Parts: sequence; structure tokens; C-alpha cells
Amino acid sequence: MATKVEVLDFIRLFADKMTEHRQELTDLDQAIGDGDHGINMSRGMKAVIEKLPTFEEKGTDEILKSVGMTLVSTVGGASGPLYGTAFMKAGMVVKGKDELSEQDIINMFQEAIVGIQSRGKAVKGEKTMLDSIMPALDQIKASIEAGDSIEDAIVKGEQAAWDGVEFTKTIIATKGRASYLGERSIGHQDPGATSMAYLFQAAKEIAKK
Amino acid sequence: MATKVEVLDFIRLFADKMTEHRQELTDLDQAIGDGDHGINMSRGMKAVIEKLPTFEEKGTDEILKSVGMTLVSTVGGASGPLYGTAFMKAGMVVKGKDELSEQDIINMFQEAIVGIQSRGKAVKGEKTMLDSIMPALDQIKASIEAGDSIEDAIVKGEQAAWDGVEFTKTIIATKGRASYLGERSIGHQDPGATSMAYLFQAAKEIAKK
Amino acid sequence: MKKFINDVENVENEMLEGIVLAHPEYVTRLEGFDVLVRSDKKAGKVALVSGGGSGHEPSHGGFVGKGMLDGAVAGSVFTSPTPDQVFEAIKAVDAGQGVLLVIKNYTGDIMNFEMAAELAEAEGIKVVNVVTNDDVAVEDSLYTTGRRGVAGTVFVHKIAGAKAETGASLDDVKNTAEKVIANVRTMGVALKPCTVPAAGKPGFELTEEEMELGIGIHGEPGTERKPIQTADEIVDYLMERILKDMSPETGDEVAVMVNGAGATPPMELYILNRRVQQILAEKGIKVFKTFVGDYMTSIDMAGASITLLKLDDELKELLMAEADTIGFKM
Amino acid sequence: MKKFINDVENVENEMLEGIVLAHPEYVTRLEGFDVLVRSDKKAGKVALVSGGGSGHEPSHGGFVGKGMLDGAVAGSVFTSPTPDQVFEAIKAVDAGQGVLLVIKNYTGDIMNFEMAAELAEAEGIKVVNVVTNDDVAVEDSLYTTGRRGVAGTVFVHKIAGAKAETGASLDDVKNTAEKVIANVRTMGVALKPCTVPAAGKPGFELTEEEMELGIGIHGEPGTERKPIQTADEIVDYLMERILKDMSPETGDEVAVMVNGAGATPPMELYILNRRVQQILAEKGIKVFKTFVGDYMTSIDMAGASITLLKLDDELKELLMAEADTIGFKM
Ligand SMILES: Nc1ncnc2c1ncn2[C@@H]1O[C@H](COP(=O)(O)OP(=O)(O)O)[C@@H](O)[C@H]1O
Ligand SMILES: Nc1ncnc2c1ncn2[C@@H]1O[C@H](COP(=O)(O)OP(=O)(O)O)[C@@H](O)[C@H]1O
Ligand SMILES: [Mg+2]
Ligand SMILES: [Mg+2]
Ligand SMILES: [Mg+2]
Ligand SMILES: [Mg+2]
Repeated sequence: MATKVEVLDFIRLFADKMTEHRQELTDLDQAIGDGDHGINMSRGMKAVIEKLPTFEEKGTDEILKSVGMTLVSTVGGASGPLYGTAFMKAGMVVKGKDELSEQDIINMFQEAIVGIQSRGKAVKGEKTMLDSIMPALDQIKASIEAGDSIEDAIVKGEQAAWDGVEFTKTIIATKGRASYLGERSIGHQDPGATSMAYLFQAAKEIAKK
Repeated sequence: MATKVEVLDFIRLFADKMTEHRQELTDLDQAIGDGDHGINMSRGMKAVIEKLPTFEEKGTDEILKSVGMTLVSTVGGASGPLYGTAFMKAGMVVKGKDELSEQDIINMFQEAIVGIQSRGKAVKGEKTMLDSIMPALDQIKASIEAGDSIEDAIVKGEQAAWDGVEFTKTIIATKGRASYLGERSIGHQDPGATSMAYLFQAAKEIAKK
Repeated sequence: MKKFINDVENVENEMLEGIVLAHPEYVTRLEGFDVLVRSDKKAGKVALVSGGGSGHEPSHGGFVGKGMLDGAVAGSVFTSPTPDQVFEAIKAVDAGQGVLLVIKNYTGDIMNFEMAAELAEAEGIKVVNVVTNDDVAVEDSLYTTGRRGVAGTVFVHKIAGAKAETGASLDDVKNTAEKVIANVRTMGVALKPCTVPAAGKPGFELTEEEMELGIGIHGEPGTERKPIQTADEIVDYLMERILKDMSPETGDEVAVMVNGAGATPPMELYILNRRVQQILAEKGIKVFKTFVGDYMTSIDMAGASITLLKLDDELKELLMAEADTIGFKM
Repeated sequence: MKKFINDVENVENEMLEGIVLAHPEYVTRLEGFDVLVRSDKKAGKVALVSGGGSGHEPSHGGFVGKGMLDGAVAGSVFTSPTPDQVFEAIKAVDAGQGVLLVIKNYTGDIMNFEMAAELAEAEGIKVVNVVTNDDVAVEDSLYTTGRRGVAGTVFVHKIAGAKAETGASLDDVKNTAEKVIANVRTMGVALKPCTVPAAGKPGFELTEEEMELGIGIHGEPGTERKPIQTADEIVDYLMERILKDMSPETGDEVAVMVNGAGATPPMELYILNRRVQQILAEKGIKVFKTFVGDYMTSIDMAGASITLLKLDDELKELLMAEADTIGFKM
């Protein structure tokens, strides 16, 4: 179960994490990309926080859509359309709802993945943000099925996201900017998968409160 | 007394010194100029050595003039016209002579100075090559008047040239590229005065043989 | 990081202000947007819009004007612009004949420009796009995102822009652009990395003895690191890669671009060009026209790229057609 | 030292070869000399010759062509060319109407060009010269060699070149050049020094926190070293010095040149320009035309200079007159 207040807290916490890890994400992107992922994400989430007062009174679905649209129009690069679409799609699937059920939360992540894949045309294993969001959602679904609470499921989901981040170190990038490096991308951790794992970290910290 | 062979030896030795001290002269010029004096002088004297076979059979006056013309057409910068004119003028004042008397030697340096001054419009104390050639010649003249041999006079002349080089550290440059530095040129040794002192060093080493 | 800047957060905006203040006769900024459009908007022709991250100047704003682009969209440094900005550019330049988007092949650029195109189409504007991918350093295969678009994109701006200026239809302009894309090849090398202002430190490190081959235009590491070589050896290597991919035949005519990455002085570009021309002469390939200078930079990178464009009569004529922009005049 | 070069002894020559191979339609090299002349030598007009050390590209060969220079002489890097080279240029371009030498005020340049003029006069060629000295960093007094000639020289090439193209007499072209010289002022700043290839190491050292003000164009140290400031603060300082010397009045019209030293990307030049234009607007000085780019470089120095030229009607017309050269097209 998640309330609107929790969703807002999650957004604020994710924004804090993007500011806090700005340099780390940028350093990761310097190794295999163009060194702007932390800059991009923190710019985007800063804009979200600035605009939040204009839409925080609305429903959860509208809030998520507004976050997505703000990201699309302030981030640019690859992560702007991808994170933006993810939030917009997540908002669309909970249309009209204020309280979110376990199933709503699963549906949101599911739709976020669909959005990322329809924009980016990538699959799991290409060294992208999909490599943390997809195993995370799989884990959450499996936990719930095994009878865990949503809170525990999210805790385990975050762990799966970080495992996915670790996994990105072992594979060649075949999508995004890192793909130009070919073999040289092996050994490096994907910045987008990392920021996505922080998203689950934020979700976990809110869930555990 | 100086023979044509000695003059040729002196030219070769001066060329060696310019190659040997190329870096030192360049470093001096980097501090207060544009860092090319050693490059310029070694390029010029290298060209002289290459062309020497084409004029070493001629008279001493012609040899000196050819050295000057070669410097003018290969050095460029400030030192090209100045050293070039100095050698050309020195050649002109010993026209038709093969053996050079004490007075010839004095006249040559005198004419070299006139040449440098007519081209460069500088006087002593402006932190230029004049600050080593002028005291050197004054010392040579004084020594000869005091009864020294030309060899001893040149030994003392070289010393005066180096004293002049030391003196350039204490003054502001008001001619040449170093003058743009104003006060900041104080404390630095003038590259052109230094290369000129090496010219006297070469003359001394030949004289003492 | 030593740069003439005021505030890392504001370089893109202050740069755009500086461009417009310098060249009001060429470009006008859409108020509230990071979009430059022709000061003399021309009606009755297909409009061209390009753009990308900032830091590639004179690309893209420097190529806005007669015979080239109608609008250029500037993102943050090395970050493709957002869809709303591109959408604004499209609306501003459309003169009813449709708009061609010239996109460099990067995931981010493609996604953002395509989202903009969707917005524009929803408003009834005809939008088509071409994607440049001239970089032979990157292998083009089903399993990658394909080649990057780099300096060769400038030839697309020039030639498609000239085509549009003739009054050609959107389809024809697009076809001409595609022809350029099919015939243009580039490869680049860096001696020193560049520094994104907001990052504050170079994108990669090279020792005094190393160079980075197969670089893109965003300060990313290249495909290969090697001990530094002479200018001629470097050109030999780049040209071999380009020519292998292009496989021109004796008698073919090409345009050459020796492009500087931002901190490479003309002296070095001309020394590179010397060897490029020697190689082409040896191979019996005729050089129709050569461009040497900074066209598609990577902020302050010391590096260069070589571009060859195989020409036919149409491309030759359009390449030589009048262009009057800040960064490209013919 | 990391550069695209083959052999430090041969950079000047290989660069000239690269220029001619790139732009045969603009420049031709006098065989055996480091002299570039117009490929379309024009008869019936006064000819202009300039030059200096190499390393200032596109100066000077890049300004050879219609409406600017007829010949450019290239010395070794930062070393003024020798008299025989200049003499050869004079002979090649003289069309019977006389030759104007545009000399930058450096001891070496003046001596070498004057010796060349003496040689030319001995052969009956009418030669006059002007000496540019636009650098306000250096005090002009009886006790110095006077101000240096720096980027403002490019305006002399442009405007005196346009005057010559009108068919004006040698005296008139000279007078116009003198008018430009009387009205043009420049000051420069460096963030990073440059490296003369043959020297192999930078001309001076700056820490990450220092900048050098009042630099010339030969990598010499400047007149002052200061902690690095923002772009706006730097421009404020340079403009104060320039305006103080120039003392323009409200309503005066100027041309602006924000010149890059070789390794400064357009992004930074435009950020500098932004502040230049703001200051001029505040003072009520009208900007007639602005030039931003690399016009008079110092090899690979990261730095810039600001030039203002006070205009009257004649200068305005000549500034806007057609020019078609490698590095300057109007
Ligand atoms: N096609 C794609 N699908 C999913 N994620 C992608 C794709 N392309 C790139 N990414 C993600 O985006 C991240 C890079 O984002 P960012 O650096 O902000 O954008 P850019 O690559 O345009 O500079 C990568 O680390 C990767 O996780
Ligand atoms: N007007 C002058 N008269 C005499 N010597 C001069 C004059 N100007 C410069 N010099 C000498 O020339 C030297 C510099 O020579 P060089 O570095 O080869 O030429 P440039 O200054 O053109 O780079 C100075 O150190 C100084 O001794
Ligand atoms: Mg990135
Ligand atoms: Mg010097
Ligand atoms: Mg990016
Ligand atoms: Mg010099």
C-alpha cells in the first residue's frame, strides 16, 4: 500500500539521491559515456522539485505524469526521454487512484519498463537501466507471490537492482553511448542502471519508514 | 694578428657554441621574450656552416660578408638582421685584407656595433646584445692601449662581455621583445647579450690556441 | 578546469546570448528557448532543423542562414536538447512546405527529436528526418546502435540546405540528404580530452605519450588507445579506415573536411591535410573541394577528424551553391 | 608537447604545403619560398604584403585573396621572416602601382621588412609601409619600442585591402591603413601558454589558478599575472583598459573582434563577446559589426583578445566590402 504522501516523499528522496550521487553518476558516465548522467539526472530532479508545488495537490497519477513531463523537458540526452516516459507511463496506469495497492505498484514498474523499451528499443543484457529495473521488478513480483509484504518485496527488489548494476560490469554495452566503446565497456558499471538502483533505494527507504 | 684560417675557425667554433647553448639561449628567451633565440641562432649558424664550402676560398672580408648575408636570410627575428648586419659591416671594414691587424680587429667590432645600432636604434643599457659587445670592445681597446697583446685583450674582452651579461639582469628592457614586460624583465638575463658573449668566448678560444 | 566562463550552470545560455549579440544579422533566438532561427526567415521552402548538445560550435547555430539550416536547437553541453525545444524550432521555421530534421545518430538525439516530431505532427506539421552516421570507427551491426553521426553532418547541412533553397520538395530534400549520408565517412583522433564545464574535469585521461583513436564528438573515450605517432602516420591510419569503408575508385571525386576538435590550431590541421591530399593523389582520387577548420568541435578537445564525401554532379553543384551563415560561407 | 606534426624542423613548410593543397583556388606558393600569393593575381591595383612568424594562422596566408592581401610571408614559428623572402613577395605581387607592407610593430619584423623594402626600392619598386600597434597592454613611450601590433592588424588587412581593390593610389591606401591603425585598440589574456614546436615546452607556466594579462601574440609572458577571474570580470578589465585608451564618445560606432588564441573554443569566445556587447550598450557605443573567432592566433594558446575599431563612413564601407579569402569572407 502506498499513499500519495509516500509517493511525494519518494519523489523528494529520489531527487535528493540524484543530487547526492551527482558526481558518482557523472564519473561512471565519464568512463564509458560522455560524463553527464549525474548532471542530467540532478538537473531534471531539481526541476521536478521546483515545479512540485504546482502539481502536488493533484492525484497521484497526475503527479507522476507531471514528474515525467518535467524530466522529458529538462533532462535531454538518453535518460530524459527514458526516465520521463517511465514516470509518465507509471502515472497513466494508476489513473484516478490515490492510494496504490501492491498490484498498482507492480503495474507501475511494469509500465515503466514498457515505456523505456518502446522508446529505447533495448532488451535486458545490453548494459542499460533495464538491467537494474527489470530484475528488480522480477524480484518484487516473486516476493509478493511468495507471500512477502510489499515493504519486504521492495527491500529485496532494491537488492536485485544492485545485483543488476554489478552484472552490468561484466557485459558489453550494445545500446546507448557506451556501445561505441565495444569491448572496452566491459568492467565498467552502467550509470543509468546505477541511477535506477538509487530509485529503488529511495522506494525502499520510504517503504521501510 | 688573425689569419684567414683563424677567422674560419672562429666561425666554426661560434657555430658549435650556438648549437651547444641552443637550449640555454632559448630558455633565457622564454623568460622575457618568445623563446626562440637559441633556435634562431643555431639555425642561422648551421646554415653558415653548410654554405661555408661555397665561400671559404674567398678573402676574409668576403667570408665575413657571406656569413652576414647567410644570417640575414636564414635567422629572421631581431637577431637575424642584427647579427647579419654586424658580420657584413665587419667584413666591409677589412675590405681586401687577408691578415687582420690588431687595429683591424678593433675596427671590425666597432663597425659591427655601428651596424647593430643603425639597424636596431638601441643604445647601451637597454638590455640587448649591445650590453655585451660594447663593454667588450671598450675593454679590448683599453687593454691594447695599456700594452696588452691582442690575445690578452680578447681574454679580458670576453670577461667584460660576461660582466655585461650579468649587468643585463639588473636593468629594464626598453628595446626588443623583452621591453613589453616592463618591470618584469628585471632579474632576467638578456639572451642576445648572452649569445654575443659566446661569440667573444669563441674568439678567445681561437686567440689562445 | 580553466575556461572563460562565469557559471557552469549558465554556459549554454550565455553562449547563445553571445552568438545573437555578435550576429543579429544571421540569427535570432526564440524567446524563452535555446533555439536559433534565421533572422531572414525564408518562406516557400522546406525548412531544415538540426541541433544537439552544446559544445560543438559552430555546429549548429553557426550554420543557420541562407543555404543551410533554418533552425538550430542547443541542448546542455553534450546533451541532446529536449523535445519541447525541438518542437518550438519546428513550429518557428515551418513555412508550410514541411521540415527536415537532421539528427546525428545518438540514442538521446533520436529519442528527443522523434518525440518532437510526434508533437509537431499532432499539430499538422509535416516532419521527416534523416539520421547521420558517418563515423567509421564504430562498427555498424544489428547488435549495436549503429555508427555515430559526427563531422560529416556538416556536409548534410550544407548540401540538403542548398537543395531546400532551390525550392525542392520535402521528399527531394530528404533524398538528397540521404545521398550525402550514404556517401560520407569520417574518423577522428584526440591528443587531449575535453572538459565539460559542469563536470569540471576531463572526460578521460591521456598521458603525454598517448592518443585516443576513434573518438566521437562528445568527449567519450574512443575505440582504441595508442602511443602517439607522427601526423603522417595518424593520417595514414585514419585514411586507411575511411577508404576501406568507402572503397572509392580511381577517378572518383571527393570533398575533404579536416575538422578541428576545438583546441587544435590551424597549423596542425593543415599538416594533417597535407598528408590526406598526398594519399588521395596517390590513389587517383580527385579532390573537388577542401575544408580545413573547426566545424564540429568537442569543446576544448585537442583532436581532429577527417571526412571524405564522394560526390556526383548534383552534390558538387549543391556543395558549391551559395551559403551565408556565421560559420560557413560559400 | 602533443601536436599533430611530423618533424619540428619542418612544421612551417609542411603547413604551407597543407594550405596550398587545401585551397589552390585561393593561394599559390612562390616556388622555393615561404610566400603565398593570390592565385588570381590582380593587375592594376596597389598590392598589399604582410607576414610575420608562423603560428598566427589564419594570419597571414589565410587573408590572401580578393579584397585583402596579395602576398603573405611566413617566417619560422614566431620569428619574423627574412628580408629575401619578403623581397620575393614584393616582386611577385607588384603590379606597377606600388606595394604597401603591413608590419606589426616588433623589432624583428620592422628590421626584416625594411631591409626587404630597401632591396625592392633598389630594383625600382615603389614600397611604403605601415606599422600596426594596437596593443594597449604595452605603454607607448619614447623609452620603449612602442606598442605591439596584434589582432587589430586583421582590420588593417581587411580595410586597406578593400581600399586597394577600389583602385586607389599607394598613398591613399596607406592613408586608409594609417586611419585604421589610429583607431584600433586591442588587449589580450591567456589562460594557458602555447608551445613553440621547436622549443618543445610552453613559453611560460601558469598554475590552474592563474591567468596572464596583457599578452602578445608570440607566447611571451604578459604584463601582469593575476588569479583567474570570471569571463565577465576579465572582459570588464580588458574593456576598461581599451576604452580608457580609445576614449570613444556616446554615439560612436565600432567594429568588435573577439579573437581566439588558437585553443579557445567558440563557446568561450561567445561568452566573452556577450559581456563586451553589454558594456558597449551601457556606454551608448553602437556596434556596427562583430567578428568572433580565430583570426590572429598564438599556435595552441588558450586565450583571447578583444579589439575595438572606431569607424567612420569610409571605414564602414570598406569593412563591409567584398572579401574572399580562406579565413575571411564578406
Ligand atoms: N536504448 C536505451 N535503452 C535503455 N536505456 C538506455 C538506452 N540508451 C542509454 N540508456 C541509458 O542511459 C544512460 C545514459 O544516460 P545519459 O548519460 O543521461 O544520456 P546520454 O547517453 O545521452 O549522455 C545509460 O547509462 C543507459 O543506462
Ligand atoms: N633594437 C635592438 N638592438 C639591439 N639588440 C636587440 C634589439 N632588439 C632585440 N635585440 C636583441 O635580440 C635578442 C632577441 O633575439 P631573438 O630572440 O632571436 O629575436 P626575436 O626577439 O625577434 O624573437 C634580444 O635578447 C636582444 O639582445
Ligand atoms: Mg551521458
Ligand atoms: Mg626571441
Ligand atoms: Mg549526454
Ligand atoms: Mg622571435
